[in-house]
Amino acid sequence: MKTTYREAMRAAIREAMQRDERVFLMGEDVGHYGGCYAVSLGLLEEFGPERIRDTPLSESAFTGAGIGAALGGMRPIVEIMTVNFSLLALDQIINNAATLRHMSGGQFSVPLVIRMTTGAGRQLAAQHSHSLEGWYAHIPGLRILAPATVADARGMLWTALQDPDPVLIFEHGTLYAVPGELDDDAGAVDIDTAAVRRPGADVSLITYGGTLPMVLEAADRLATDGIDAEVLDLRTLRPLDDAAIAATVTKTHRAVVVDEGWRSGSLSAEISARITERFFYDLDAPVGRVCSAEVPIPYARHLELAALPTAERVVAAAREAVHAGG
Amino acid sequence: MKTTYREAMRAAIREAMQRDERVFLMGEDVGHYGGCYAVSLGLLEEFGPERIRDTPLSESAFTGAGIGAALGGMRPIVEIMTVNFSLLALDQIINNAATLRHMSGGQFSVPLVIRMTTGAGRQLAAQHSHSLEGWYAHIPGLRILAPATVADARGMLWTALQDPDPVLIFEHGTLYAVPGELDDDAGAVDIDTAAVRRPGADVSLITYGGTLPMVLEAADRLATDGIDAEVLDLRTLRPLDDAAIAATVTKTHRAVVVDEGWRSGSLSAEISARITERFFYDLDAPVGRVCSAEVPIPYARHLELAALPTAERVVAAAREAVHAGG
Amino acid sequence: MTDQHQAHDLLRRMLRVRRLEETCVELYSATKIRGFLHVQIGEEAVAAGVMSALEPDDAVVATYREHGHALLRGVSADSILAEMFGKQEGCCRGRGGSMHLFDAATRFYGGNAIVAGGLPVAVGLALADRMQGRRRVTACFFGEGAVAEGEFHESLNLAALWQLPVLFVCENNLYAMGTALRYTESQTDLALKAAAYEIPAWPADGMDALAVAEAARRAVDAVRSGGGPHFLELRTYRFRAHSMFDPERYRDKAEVASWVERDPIATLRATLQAEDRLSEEEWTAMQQEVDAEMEQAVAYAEAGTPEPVEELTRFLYTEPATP
Amino acid sequence: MTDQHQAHDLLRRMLRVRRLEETCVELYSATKIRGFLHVQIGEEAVAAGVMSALEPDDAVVATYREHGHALLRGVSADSILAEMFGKQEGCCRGRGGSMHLFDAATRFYGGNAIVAGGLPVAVGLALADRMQGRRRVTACFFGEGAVAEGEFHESLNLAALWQLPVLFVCENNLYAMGTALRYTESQTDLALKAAAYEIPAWPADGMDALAVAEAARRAVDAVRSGGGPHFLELRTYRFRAHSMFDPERYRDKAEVASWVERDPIATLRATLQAEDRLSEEEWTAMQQEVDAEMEQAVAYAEAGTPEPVEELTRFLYTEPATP
Ligand SMILES: Cc1ncc(C[n+]2csc(CCOP(=O)(O)OP(=O)(O)O)c2C)c(N)n1
Ligand SMILES: Cc1ncc(C[n+]2csc(CCOP(=O)(O)OP(=O)(O)O)c2C)c(N)n1
Ligand SMILES: [Mg+2]
Ligand SMILES: [Mg+2]
Repeated sequence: MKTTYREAMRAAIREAMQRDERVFLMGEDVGHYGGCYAVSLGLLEEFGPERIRDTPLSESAFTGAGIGAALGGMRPIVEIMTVNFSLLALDQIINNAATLRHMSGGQFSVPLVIRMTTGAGRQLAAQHSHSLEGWYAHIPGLRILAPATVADARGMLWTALQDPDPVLIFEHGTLYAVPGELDDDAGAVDIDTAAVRRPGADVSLITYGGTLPMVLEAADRLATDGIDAEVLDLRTLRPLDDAAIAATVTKTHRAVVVDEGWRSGSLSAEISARITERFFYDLDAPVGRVCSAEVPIPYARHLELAALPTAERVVAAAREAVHAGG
Repeated sequence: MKTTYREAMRAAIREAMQRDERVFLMGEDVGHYGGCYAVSLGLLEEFGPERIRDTPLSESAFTGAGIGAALGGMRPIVEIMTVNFSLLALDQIINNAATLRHMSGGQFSVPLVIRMTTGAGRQLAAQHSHSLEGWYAHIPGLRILAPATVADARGMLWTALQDPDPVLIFEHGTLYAVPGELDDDAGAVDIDTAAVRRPGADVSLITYGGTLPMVLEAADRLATDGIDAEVLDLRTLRPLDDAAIAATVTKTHRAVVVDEGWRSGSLSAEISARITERFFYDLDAPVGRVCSAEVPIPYARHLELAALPTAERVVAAAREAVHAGG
Repeated sequence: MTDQHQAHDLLRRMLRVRRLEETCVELYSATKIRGFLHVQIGEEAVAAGVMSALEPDDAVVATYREHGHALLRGVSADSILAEMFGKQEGCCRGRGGSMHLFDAATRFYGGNAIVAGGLPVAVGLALADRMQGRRRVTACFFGEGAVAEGEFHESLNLAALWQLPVLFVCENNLYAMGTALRYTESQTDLALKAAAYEIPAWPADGMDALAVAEAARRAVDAVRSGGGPHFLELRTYRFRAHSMFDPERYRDKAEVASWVERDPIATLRATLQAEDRLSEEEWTAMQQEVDAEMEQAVAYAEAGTPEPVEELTRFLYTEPATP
Repeated sequence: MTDQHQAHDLLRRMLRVRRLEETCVELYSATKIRGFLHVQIGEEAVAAGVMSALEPDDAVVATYREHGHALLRGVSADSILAEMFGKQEGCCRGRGGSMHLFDAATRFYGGNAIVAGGLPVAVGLALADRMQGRRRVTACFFGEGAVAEGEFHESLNLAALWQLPVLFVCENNLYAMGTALRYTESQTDLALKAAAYEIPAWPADGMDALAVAEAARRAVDAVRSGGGPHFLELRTYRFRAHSMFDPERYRDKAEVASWVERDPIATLRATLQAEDRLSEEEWTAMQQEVDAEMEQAVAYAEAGTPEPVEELTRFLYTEPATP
């Protein structure tokens, strides 16, 4: 079946709503507008305003209400329109959603899913181009997902809803229109493991979410150059799949992490540090990083492109890793 | 002159208020209460309620008002009572304070200083024990300071106020009562460089803020063991003083980063990654990290201690680095 | 419940809170309890009156000044004190401490140390009840300081918009730490704030347990019968410092003394005695009973086991079910 | 300024905004402008009327729907369009785009794409004026959707508490993206919200430039003369979609048509013509003048230089002064 990431996401929500009465979707413009990115288009008509719930512009309150509803036995899907606005709900996420179980000595469960769009690349400028999923991956008590493929867009939500703890799903804005092939009976997928999207022997390109297509393109370019890159899609940013990272690094002995976050303090730093901690003596080159330039993302296309990771920069970093040391 | 970190901070605020009419302090309980941590005690009486301004519990509005006041020609010092509550003001900090200059093509300046208490160690439990300065160090457009000594508590503020861009000062809650010797004419200090607090040859212990006293203690313990540790106090978390990090690492060839943040995605990861990127071939051991356990910090003393970095764990990590490889 | 019965019950409730907190203060001075400790001594009529109006399957959300709320909701003094001792027997196994008491059995949802942080959660609990067709009420307590926070505004609007069964209980003790209400609100009549969201709101004397109980009963009935959120402003006063660190520079002794004259426990006791509805024997017995409860709780907490350090990371995520 | 003069001036202001934005839409369709583009076509009376009441050293804070505000504040169409073309000649050298126009010379502080994110900044600008004893006003524009955000509440309280010279201008166009006001506010009479902070507030017809100008003049005078913050609710309507991506499923064509009948430009023109205060020649001349301005601006923007990529990291921090 031909579909798109957007449609796959919508099919996942629809299926969850059909299978479990406790599931409902709430957020800004999810209903009458049809979803800022048209993910929930048509669902209001199908499920009604009680279960497809338009909220006021009150990120903190409706995210907190999602936490409360989860405590009260529902299975809410909270849509925060974009990661940029999630800052307004961060206190609820970190101090309630992520913390209640531990702080209460295991008494309370917060089976909440929060979805949000992330990333740059559409000339939306400084306040609408953040990639902050790396920040969220810092918070104990959360599970962080970054579906990069149509299959993951289709399959991660249901699994996330089965998790008794809060799960955040980051959907990169440039992916929604990406087409893909999906099995007719495609369904839930695991949310524990990373996936090798392209096997290779010479260097590991480790990435997730919005940058995966670009990294695969870089790998193709490297191949024409005789460099056989393995591409690892992390899929889950917290907890990281250390075993998969270990497998690829011990195979290639060289790694480049590609991450749209601002370089300093991005998730790429954590991955680099972990690899070096565990495989220092196995590495043939220092772990490379390709990240965003450390500026508010500018509007103008040429400036935005200059700020974001590109296939060219990935190719250059991979070459450097392969030719490093000796 | 004998003083404390708290008094040094107060002296710094007083001096700034005296020297520059545009300076004022605003935040919750800075006035009538005397400051949650008594930093501003007596200043209301000295400077009056216009310049020592108690605010409502409205972190976002008064931080944003600080940004506006800075745009309007004042030199505000905004006190956010603790880093935990700064999450409520994060949107203003990231999307306005840090961004306005760049986004406006250099037209606007935000000469704002934001001070806040950070860290754990006082049994304040999950919602009052965050160490999120590493997050703030991720944001381009900000300068992040972490005074760890009485001299820095005394001297960083004035320099920060001279900066035409926003500066955040993180004061660790366990430091306020720390006594220290201060020159009678102690004044402004630089906010660009890291400082070697203890020279050593065998291993570099890199830290900042609240953990500095503990790391110095660990270095003493290591000395009795015949390990000569150098202790680098970062002082400024953004931009990092790469030259100082380079100097110590190329001297000792071994580094352990000590950081009270949760390990995954903490500032320690960035420092580890940077060191490895630049000095991979100079390192005799992988960069070690001693951080907080990845749980909401628990209330009970023994559990809290188990969660935080301790001298014991620093000693163990330093030993491991020294004995690594061969 | 007869009037007399209810009055005795309220008196006993307040006394239990008072003694529990006096015990906490002593234990704090003896360094057996640490961290932040916020007592509500002087404000007991609020929790006593409101809790008396709730049913067992209602929910409660409170603040960091919540020992009394937890106790009167049904959490035992034993497990509250054990929690503050950092023991395994504590209601949160020592992880929460004074500011974070939780209890699933009594639907006591904390214990939140972020001012106004509990309001959105209360709205969500009520939303779940509405969506599942349950006639439960969620009572949400917060101080007047919380009224300035954006979350207050967002939460009241959401609750009113969706007509959710939340009872908002504003504990107006005139100060947020050291900042008086007049320094933080352009409009200090707080019931008017709620009215701006179309929420029925009224003040009551928070030093009079009977008045609080009556106001709460009316409000809870209205909420339970589908009347949407209601708001109570209970005017009260804390006799002690904000926390154990507060030197109380912001208010003078005379002000405190004038409120202490209206001590809710002494007032109710005096009323009942004047009306011959509380004998000296009954009062003595009540005190002894409560003292015994607290002594027993201290002993229990002392005797408890520290939560093992190996359990530090437990409960971060749900443990996989053992098959 | 005579009445006639003022009316012509308002008409010209609105026409300039209309033509600028029609030009933007065309350029967007031709893919010369990208990103999000939000036009205010239909709402021009708001910016025109309010700006006419401000003095040159007042400040303005607006939203992402701010082309008109920038233009009428005095930012040239040239530099606005150059900005949307991503050129160095743009008011932000191509970094901001449509949602982030800034101009220090006219004290135009943006251009904020976070709903309600500008309100605290406006409060701070006014605070600076108050503390420095300047009789300036800060006008802060926001949509009715912003009213639900916590920052709205916090900012109004702070401004009222400190009696700061802020004019809050709520552009009530009935929808926040696709969500109608009745789905987001329990109380839809927005002036009542402001009243809850003790802020004088009144509605005005946002489709009538003369009415807006008059309401704004009264409010600005009151603010400037020390009357503290004031609040205007201007009832208006956007004729076009929320942004270039909006399929407008949430409102029907008849509703839009009924508002288009009240087009603020057509209305004012018709009034003036009916009263013989605007000749056909004057109207034609005005149109030609505005068309020429916009044509010139497009040419200017097209001819501009893309901001060099080497400048990407410039302006992140202040450059050290060259000695
Ligand atoms: C968001 C936030 N800001 C600041 C604090 C610090 N703080 C703790 S209690 C308090 C005062 C709260 O006053 P109020 O809401 O009136 O409750 P009360 O303590 O009087 O019961 C403050 C400022 C906090 N816990 N959370
Ligand atoms: C905090 C935040 N949440 C969500 C959005 C996405 N968003 C952009 S405009 C908008 C609608 C705002 O409506 P309103 O305030 O009425 O202004 P209007 O667009 O009608 O002029 C939304 C939801 C945002 N920019 N900021
Ligand atoms: Mg209070
Ligand atoms: Mg609107």
